[in-house]
Amino acid sequence: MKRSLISIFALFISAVIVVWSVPVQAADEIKVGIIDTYSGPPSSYALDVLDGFKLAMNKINASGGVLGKKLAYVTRDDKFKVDLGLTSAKELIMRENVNLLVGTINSAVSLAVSDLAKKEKIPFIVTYGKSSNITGAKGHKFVFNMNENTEMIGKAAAIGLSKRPFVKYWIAGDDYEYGHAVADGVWNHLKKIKPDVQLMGQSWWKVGEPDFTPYITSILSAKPDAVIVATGGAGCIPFLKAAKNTGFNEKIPMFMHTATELSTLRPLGLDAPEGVIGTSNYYFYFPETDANKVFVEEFRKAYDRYPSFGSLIGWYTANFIAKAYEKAGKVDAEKFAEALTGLSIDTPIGPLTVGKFDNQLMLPMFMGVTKKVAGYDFLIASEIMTIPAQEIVTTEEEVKKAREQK
Amino acid sequence: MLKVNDIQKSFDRFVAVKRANLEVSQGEIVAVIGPNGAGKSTLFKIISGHLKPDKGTISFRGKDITSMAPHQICRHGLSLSYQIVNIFNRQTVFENVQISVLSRIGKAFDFFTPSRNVAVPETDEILASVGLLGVRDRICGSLSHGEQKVLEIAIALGSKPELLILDEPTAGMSPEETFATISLLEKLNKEGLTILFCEHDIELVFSFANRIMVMQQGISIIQGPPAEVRENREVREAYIGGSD
Amino acid sequence: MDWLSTLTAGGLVQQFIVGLSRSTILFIVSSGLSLVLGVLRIPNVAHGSLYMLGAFLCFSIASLFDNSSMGFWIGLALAPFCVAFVSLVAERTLFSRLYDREHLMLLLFTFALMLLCRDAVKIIWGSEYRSLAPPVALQGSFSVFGMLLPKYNLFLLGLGPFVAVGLWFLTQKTKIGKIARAAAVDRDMVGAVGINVSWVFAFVFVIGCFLAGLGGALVAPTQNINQGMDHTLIMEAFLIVIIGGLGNVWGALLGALIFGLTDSMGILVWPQFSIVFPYAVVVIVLIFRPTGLLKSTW
Amino acid sequence: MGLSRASSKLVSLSFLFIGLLALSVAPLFLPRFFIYLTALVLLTGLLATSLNLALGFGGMYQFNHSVFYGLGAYGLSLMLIKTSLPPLLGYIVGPVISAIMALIMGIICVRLSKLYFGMLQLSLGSLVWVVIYRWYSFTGGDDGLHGVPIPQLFSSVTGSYYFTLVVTFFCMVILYFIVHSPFGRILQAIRDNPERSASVGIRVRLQQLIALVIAGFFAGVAGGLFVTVEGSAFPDLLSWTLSLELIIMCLLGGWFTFFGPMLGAAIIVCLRALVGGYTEFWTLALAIILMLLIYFLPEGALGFFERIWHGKASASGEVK
Repeated sequence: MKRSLISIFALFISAVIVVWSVPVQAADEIKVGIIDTYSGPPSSYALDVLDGFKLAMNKINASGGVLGKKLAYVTRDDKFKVDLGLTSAKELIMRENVNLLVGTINSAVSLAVSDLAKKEKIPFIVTYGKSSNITGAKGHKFVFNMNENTEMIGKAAAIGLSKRPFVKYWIAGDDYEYGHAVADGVWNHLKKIKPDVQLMGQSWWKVGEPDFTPYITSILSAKPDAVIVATGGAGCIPFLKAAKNTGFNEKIPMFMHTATELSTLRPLGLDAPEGVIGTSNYYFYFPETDANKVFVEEFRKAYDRYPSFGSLIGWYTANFIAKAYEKAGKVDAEKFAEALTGLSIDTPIGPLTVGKFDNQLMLPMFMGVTKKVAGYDFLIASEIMTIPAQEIVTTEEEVKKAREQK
Repeated sequence: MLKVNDIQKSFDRFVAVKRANLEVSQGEIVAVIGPNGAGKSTLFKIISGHLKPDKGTISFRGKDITSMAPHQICRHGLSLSYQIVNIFNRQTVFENVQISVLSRIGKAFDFFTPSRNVAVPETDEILASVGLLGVRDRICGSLSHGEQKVLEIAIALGSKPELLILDEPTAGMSPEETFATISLLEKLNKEGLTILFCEHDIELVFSFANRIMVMQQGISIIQGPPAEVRENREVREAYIGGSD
Repeated sequence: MDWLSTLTAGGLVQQFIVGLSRSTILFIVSSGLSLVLGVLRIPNVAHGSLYMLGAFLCFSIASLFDNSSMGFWIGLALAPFCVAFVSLVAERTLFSRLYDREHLMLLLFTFALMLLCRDAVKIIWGSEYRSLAPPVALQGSFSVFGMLLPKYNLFLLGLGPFVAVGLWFLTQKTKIGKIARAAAVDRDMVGAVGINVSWVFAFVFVIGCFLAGLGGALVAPTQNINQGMDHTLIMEAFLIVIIGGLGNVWGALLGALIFGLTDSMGILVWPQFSIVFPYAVVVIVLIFRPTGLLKSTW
Repeated sequence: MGLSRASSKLVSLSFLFIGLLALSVAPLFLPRFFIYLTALVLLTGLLATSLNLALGFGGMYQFNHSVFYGLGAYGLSLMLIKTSLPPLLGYIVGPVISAIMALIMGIICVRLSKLYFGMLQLSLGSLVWVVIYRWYSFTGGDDGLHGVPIPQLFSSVTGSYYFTLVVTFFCMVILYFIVHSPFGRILQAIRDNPERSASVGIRVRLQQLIALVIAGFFAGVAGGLFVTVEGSAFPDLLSWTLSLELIIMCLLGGWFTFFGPMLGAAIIVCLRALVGGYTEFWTLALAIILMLLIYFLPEGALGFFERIWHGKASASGEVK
């Protein structure tokens, strides 16, 4: 026992000494702590966000920075794990003394860090977490969402689908919060707009399901008019691939939220199925405005690839941060949060405003259909229909109701 | 005291014990002999509950113990010492015996007394009686083979049995160790312990046992005092005079 | 409960066939795992990583040939051998010294290998999803009596029996198979009669890993190839081996059939809770047959 | 011999005392992040120690220990969120739920040996995980429960640290007594030789079952502490990869020693928090550590030190 205690001590104390070195804090810096998943499959999304952020940050710093200070960032990898995300967030706040937190593609991490941000009074800007609870039921003064949320997806998809002739639907999706939230959102709103729709049945598979063939064949034997597929980022690609392999997309039309996004279609190359209906908040080829062309040009010059929606999120997140600090007039968490609420900036997809009641960014949605087009080695969206932000954002009453239910 | 009736046991197609009968009375020293593969070890494992017989019954002091689990049989006062050394390798000699004592005195679910203070005199007494007190605090993996065999017996004694079953207690021992072990067993028998054992060393068996049972190919062919067994023609042919 | 009315005989058959083709893959992979478990006594957690490696290698080889159909066939043929070679190196350098360790140690050691493989894959192929198209001849589906039967799944289904017969031949008819089976029962005995057990073990290990690589290469066109592949598969493969009986190759076949079919039938009958089925089956089997359905070599 | 034993005991006790003293004044000197990290180390250490009761001392392949950890965390969180019962009751309710689950799973698993035991436990644990993961209305599904209303007193970093320190200390004392009690000795006997244990009258299955329940209970306590420190409970807490990490902690520290798992937890948690956030190749580091360990230090770090110490003792006094 004696020896064991001594050795525990020796090791623990030496470990503490080794890691003692507190990072040096430059005084003329605004430090952004970015927590995201930089390993495993979701990392491609996280890296898009980071590249967009860097692009905008470099530009801001080149033109004099914010309030005379430079923007800087540090990243931490949460490995898609809540506990690691929380530890990293605490480390960033307590040890790195960051001014604000940005990040996380994982909604569970977003919610956990949001709770911490509330306690520590540090602004937290969610970049890729899509749960509507982040700014809805669990929203608070210091949390902001720069991404579309499941409620918005539901409303947008319902509006788009109601214009199509389908009546009998089947719902299939990833068996987790995001999948169910999207499915419920689409279905409830669709039912409201077009009361004669019928739900024939549902299939739910576990997250990371490797083989979708049995699910697809079982849906095929039910013969619905259309299928609403509610898969999250990781599930989209294999599902689309299975749909192509089995010829599913030729038999039954299907809607999938991110199906037309670049991050989904690029890895599939020309193996992606055609004719899939999808919504997205951004295409590098749409809207065909000058601002978008400039952004795509700059992004391609810096990283030699097309920007995805993630890249745009990163880009405007950095711009929002800069603008909010300027509006606040000083580097102060409370003032920053107040300034960011209701703030508007110009972006490649037009002016965007952070919601006044819930701190949710009001984003328009584009619905398109996948198609092979000469000149690209992946599929792109065609027949694009714009659903304006006003029609899909959460209303003040809805936010109030969600928060009261807590 | 112990009554074994028509026990049968087979593994897959191989019949290890075909028809075994055995009776042991209080205070006796009974030996089971027979050539290799006669089914002696299997019989002992059936009696101690480690194997379930296909057929037959075993009763111990009037109680049917045929379908009991090993630990229940042990609690009825029947203890087995193994042929191949089967001890708690990672523990000290003292702890090996203490485990058995703790289990007997019902301390298995005592969570808060430091175990080095429990059952010390009883354990030391057993160690002293078998002559292992000198190596009390050694990790038993480091003992000699003979010492480990004695420790086997000591562990069995820890549960204070009325009937001690020994599977080849002197196998692999030097002559001196064998002699010491036999005198230890004789001493224990004088103190009232009934002993059932099997052994290869025929001379030893005939000089030491009160009664002998002979097994051949899974069948108990005769049971009786040494002289009677020695006279038996069947035994002579099959075992003593014949094979080996 | 509208969906019940949509259940048709055709749908059932279709689902059954798809389930069987999935069982084929599970069988190929878990029989390899079972072989290694039975003969070498290594609970090889890294088996899933070799499966993943097989898929990635098949992808890379195919992309050397511009993702043509020929490229896929070459990849399918070569990838398992590459995996087998990697495993041979691993066996000779890493495992051969650890055979007499406790199972838990071996399990943890292979877990470390699994982590290592995952990072190696990340370094070599990056963390993006990879995708490989099936050869043109096997794309799409057959329509038979209104059933939609994916061609690739039928191809897998046709392949299963060959692998099973091949394994049967290898373990029952060849000399090395017989030695391996004897070694599974009593290692020392085989060593005592003058056979170099070490090389027999190496051979069995390599065969097992070859099967993992083959499974990986075969699934490459049906799913996305990514770093998470090993994780899901290894759990399923272990459960299959456990319900089949540790080390029993035929148990792996039985287990794979049960697992694959309950999975696909569960999806048809009770889609909302299909996630629970396989685990529930394993629990039920183990409650009633604690050491698996068939005789274990342990 | 007696004298040196007494003095060695004195030395250990004084070390323990100094250690406790250092830990209890640490918040005065250490930056906040390290206080938080130490709390995390302590509770993970308690969790690993509870696992080691089943794994190292009981010899049972407890492959899904984190299930009990997660249940303890969820038990406490749900009680705090959904009911208005006194909060401290939750610290009993959580562990009791874990212990009950350990009992149920134990009854099913305990008759199997080694790898079968581990695998059955893994599948049963997966079922529990699925229920937690899917039951959105009650457990919050895969998003988990966040912003658990921890009593004011322990909700700050320092408050939760002291609470963790006190609870961990008492639990470790209890576990120490259990391991060194007759119960613990017999448990170790079963680990070393179950057959022989049965033949000296030990009820092997019952003994193992009780050990599993105790281990489950203390894992639940650790789960409650986690919620106190982090304010969240989520399905990751029940995942089998966490369970494997716990086994690595036990192995790293040495699973035949009492304090080994605590040391292993300290090393892994610190490495994970400080290296894991920076590099994406943290698992690579873990893998290499694990492989080296298995090759060169199969008894773990503490086991190695103790063997050296033992070796010296036997060289001077006794025959090897």
